[in-house]
Amino acid sequence: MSDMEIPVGPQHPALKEPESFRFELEGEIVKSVDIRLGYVHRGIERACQDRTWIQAVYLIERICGICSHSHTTCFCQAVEDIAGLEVPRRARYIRSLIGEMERIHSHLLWLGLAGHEVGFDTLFMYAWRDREVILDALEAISGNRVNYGMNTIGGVRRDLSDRDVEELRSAIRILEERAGYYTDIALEESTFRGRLEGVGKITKQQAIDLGTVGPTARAAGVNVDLRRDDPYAAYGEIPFNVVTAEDGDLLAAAQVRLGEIRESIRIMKYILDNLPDGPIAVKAPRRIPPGEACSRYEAPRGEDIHYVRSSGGDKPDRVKVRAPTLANLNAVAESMKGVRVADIPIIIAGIDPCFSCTDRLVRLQDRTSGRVEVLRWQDLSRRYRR
Amino acid sequence: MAVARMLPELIRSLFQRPATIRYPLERVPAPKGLRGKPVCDYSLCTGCRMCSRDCPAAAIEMRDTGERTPRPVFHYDRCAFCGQCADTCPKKAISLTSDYELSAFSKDDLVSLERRHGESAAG
Amino acid sequence: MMLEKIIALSRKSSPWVAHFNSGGCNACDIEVMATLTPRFDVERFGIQLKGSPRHADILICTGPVTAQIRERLLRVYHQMPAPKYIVAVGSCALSGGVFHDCYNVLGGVDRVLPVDVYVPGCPPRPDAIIAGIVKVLQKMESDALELADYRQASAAGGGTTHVHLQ
Amino acid sequence: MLLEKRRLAFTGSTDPENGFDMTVINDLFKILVFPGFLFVVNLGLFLEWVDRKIYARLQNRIGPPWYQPWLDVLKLFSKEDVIPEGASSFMFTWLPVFYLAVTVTAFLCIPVGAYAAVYSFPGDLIVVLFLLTLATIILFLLGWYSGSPFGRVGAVRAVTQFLAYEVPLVAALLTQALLADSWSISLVMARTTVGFPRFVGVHLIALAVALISLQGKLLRVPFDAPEAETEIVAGPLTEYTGRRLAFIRLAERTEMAVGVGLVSDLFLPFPARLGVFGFVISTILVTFVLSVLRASVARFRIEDTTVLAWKYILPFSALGMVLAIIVRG
Ligand code: SF4
Ligand code: SF4
Ligand code: SF4
Ligand code: SF4
Ligand code: SF4
Ligand code: SF4
Ligand code: SF4
Ligand code: SF4
Repeated sequence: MSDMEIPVGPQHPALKEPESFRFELEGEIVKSVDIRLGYVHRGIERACQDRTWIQAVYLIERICGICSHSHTTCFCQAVEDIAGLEVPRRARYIRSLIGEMERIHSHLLWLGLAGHEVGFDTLFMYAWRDREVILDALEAISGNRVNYGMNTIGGVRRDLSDRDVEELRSAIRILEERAGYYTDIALEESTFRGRLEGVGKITKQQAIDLGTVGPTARAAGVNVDLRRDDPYAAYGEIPFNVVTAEDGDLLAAAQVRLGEIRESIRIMKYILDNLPDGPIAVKAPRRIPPGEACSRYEAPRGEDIHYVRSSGGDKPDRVKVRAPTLANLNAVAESMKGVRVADIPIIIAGIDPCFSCTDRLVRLQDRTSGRVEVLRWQDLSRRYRR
Repeated sequence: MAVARMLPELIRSLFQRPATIRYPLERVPAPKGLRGKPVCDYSLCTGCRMCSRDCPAAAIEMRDTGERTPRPVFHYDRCAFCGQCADTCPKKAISLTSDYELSAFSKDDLVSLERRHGESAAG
Repeated sequence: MMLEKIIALSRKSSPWVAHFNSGGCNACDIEVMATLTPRFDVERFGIQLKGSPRHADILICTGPVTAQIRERLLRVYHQMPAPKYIVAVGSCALSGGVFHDCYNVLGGVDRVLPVDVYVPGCPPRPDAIIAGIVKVLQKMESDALELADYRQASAAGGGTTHVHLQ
Repeated sequence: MLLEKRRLAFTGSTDPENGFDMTVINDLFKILVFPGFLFVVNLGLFLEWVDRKIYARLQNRIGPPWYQPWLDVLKLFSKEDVIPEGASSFMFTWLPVFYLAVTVTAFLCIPVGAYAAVYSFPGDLIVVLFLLTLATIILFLLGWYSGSPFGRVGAVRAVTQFLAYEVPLVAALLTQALLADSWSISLVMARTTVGFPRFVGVHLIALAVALISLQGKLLRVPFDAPEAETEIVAGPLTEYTGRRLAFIRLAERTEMAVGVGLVSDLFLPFPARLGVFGFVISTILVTFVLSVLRASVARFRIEDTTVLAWKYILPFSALGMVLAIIVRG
């Protein structure tokens, strides 16, 4: 077969979001890949400057619907840091609780999608069926299945009732059993294993050099986890283990994620048993005093960083987001060299990509004239001033 | 080699009731705190515009309804169902109902007007 | 007439969907995917998610339309064979939602394409999405029947017919 | 065999004067209605429903209503036809029709329970296999001339895979033919039933090989690489719409009916014993097994499919054949 090019995306069944990959093939082997990002670029960071602090929280939440809680927590922590607000202990526990629930839903989602990418739709169906359990619990607590809107500057917006706690405990029982099932049975299915083992492999050194984060890094043996290394919310008081693996392939990534589900369940149990009493928020001022802060958060896919600067107004002066998928994308490009077409979807899915947080404007290329224009932040601000 | 490891579970499913909820006939019970369609009780509202100011999606329009001060009108095609308006309102006039099936053929149907004062107000 | 009725029924009962994210936050997409899963199982209605827009009858759009994706969205739409319908899912796809004033966002899907059913929510629950799809199915059926009426009337050589064609 | 067919054809009439007319009508009826075109198309669609329903239930969901496959096809017939740029319009138009014609013809050689096939003759087994091969080649052409890169990758994969499962499939059927000492499907059918208990071990080996390679033939998980949705959208079918897609779908369902019917006839005792009813029951049984297989494994990479076929399935099928020769003595 002659060489050919296949486009994957922006609309493609393997991708739930628009991104464009062009693969140059030689037979079934990938010769080169050209990644084109930016389809989802909405200009959130710039828009934050047109929002009040409280509005910005909801905008930040919608950077992405999968780790919505991660982004808002990260952002709120930065703002609280600038404003010098002391978040009540109960609020910090609830933030961690929702964070772990989000991790479980996100990892189950990943497991299902991984199944879907390799044609194992049954696993997709089962993983997503069981994911409904955690979504129901989240909905009962926060009022929405996905964008929970739990965070506000200074604490959380909704308290946990006794009934919620009871429901959570029963949800935990189901999840515990199912997480065990997926680890022991589904991951042992050899046709599924065969599609993951040795695929998308990166070494520990590569993982460090490429700056990978989260499960992608941990699967390659890099022992990092912000919850332990730089505790925020309630994590400083909660005992848990960091799950790592050695092989750096997708199977290891799957094992790490499933292990993390079980750790998350442990954390949730601890939180439910040790939930402190007290208020859930402190009142935040409408104007945040001048200052800047950087906040880090261990999102389901890895380290999320927010930088926030205030000039003392009722709107942020600058918000900068570095989300985990961006950090992991290098690893994808690296492990994509020389793979077979069949492995493309699962490798992309391997880092659990969701590009909505990753899209940023780097370069404009006029397709007809080929003229390249690089826009800097100042140019952007000037060009799109309202 | 362990092929078809999930088989026992699959066969069990074959004889179990499906997990499906036959949606239009049955429903997934909506939890009490569901953040559905926000509505405003105009009798409590003082028209202070706080809700409209805090809404992240610019979904609240303050419209003259014939009362002394304008009243909030929700554009559900914009609303992000975040509930901030309800949190903000000093009079607790806004609440989020558990009504979530809002689909419509036209965006015109996605505007709330709780109380109309003559046709001119509606336009 | 019988034939037209059957066609209307078949259109209504076999909607294949393609899903397009024009720049949303993922949450709507996840909820669209969730409608396929055992809890909601839209295959009950004969709905199948198709990878190729050429096979689709309904385009489910999520997310605000960003400047970059516009052209792609149009292309996907033009690839679909008629009759085709569009369901906009999520407040973003309706009007831009929280992204209403972002510089790279053009607004809702209806800025670019004719939308048949709007499903508000951020994101809408999967059942709300199903409710929206059921709505578009009604529209598909009535459109097909209307068209049949129109054909019959004009075949009968009658004078003016007052039928609205979509 | 040919004689038998004539005799069967004449059963409608005793009057030699009218006999000719009656034969034609009778033959036409057989080709177009039962057990020909209409029957096989409906059987194929019915099996599609069985398959989808079982698949859904295995996944703990409800699945489509029984009339779904028919409405799917009807709808496709009522949709707009699009010939994409870069596709060959002649091929694009005629290949789907040809595809259906080939698969339906193949079914004409398959006995439906007590009813002899429309065409039944010594060596019809070979003809069916040949027609099924032709179907795969048409699928390749469908993809190749559709002007889409996905179609091309899919087309090449279809052929690659074809090389992997075709030999085991033929070998498995050959085992049956060897045991029955005939290349005629109806004869194998009759003799298999008689000899069933005696060769049960060999039967089972051949049956297992046949089921797996049939799964490959029909491009179903785990052998669906040529149509792998997440990799190459819909493979050869990516660009097809409307009527053309409907024809392809019908052809694929018919192919399924042919494959499943063939395996039921050759391996299961019911068609010969219980007639049409037994035939339908057997096809449902075979479909059930195929659905469970589809639900419980992940897709193989196309490379792995080939390796798997040559490394495991082929030796296994060869073993069946050798055993058959030994047992027959
Ligand atoms: S990084 Fe991208 S999305 Fe964010 S503000 Fe800059 S240009 Fe906009
Ligand atoms: S995280 Fe990405 S999408 Fe979000 S604002 Fe920053 S650059 Fe834009
Ligand atoms: S955005 Fe931050 S983490 Fe990324 S390269 Fe720049 S300074 Fe480093
Ligand atoms: S990494 Fe993915 S899930 Fe997390 S915020 Fe980014 S897009 Fe969302
Ligand atoms: S928000 Fe408060 S201060 Fe402002 S106008 Fe209303 S009542 Fe007065
Ligand atoms: S719920 Fe949120 S988005 Fe909707 S009107 Fe209220 S504040 Fe605005
Ligand atoms: S905040 Fe409350 S009182 Fe003020 S305008 Fe809105 S609804 Fe009325
Ligand atoms: S409507 Fe809400 S949930 Fe949906 S894509 Fe937009 S921001 Fe995300």
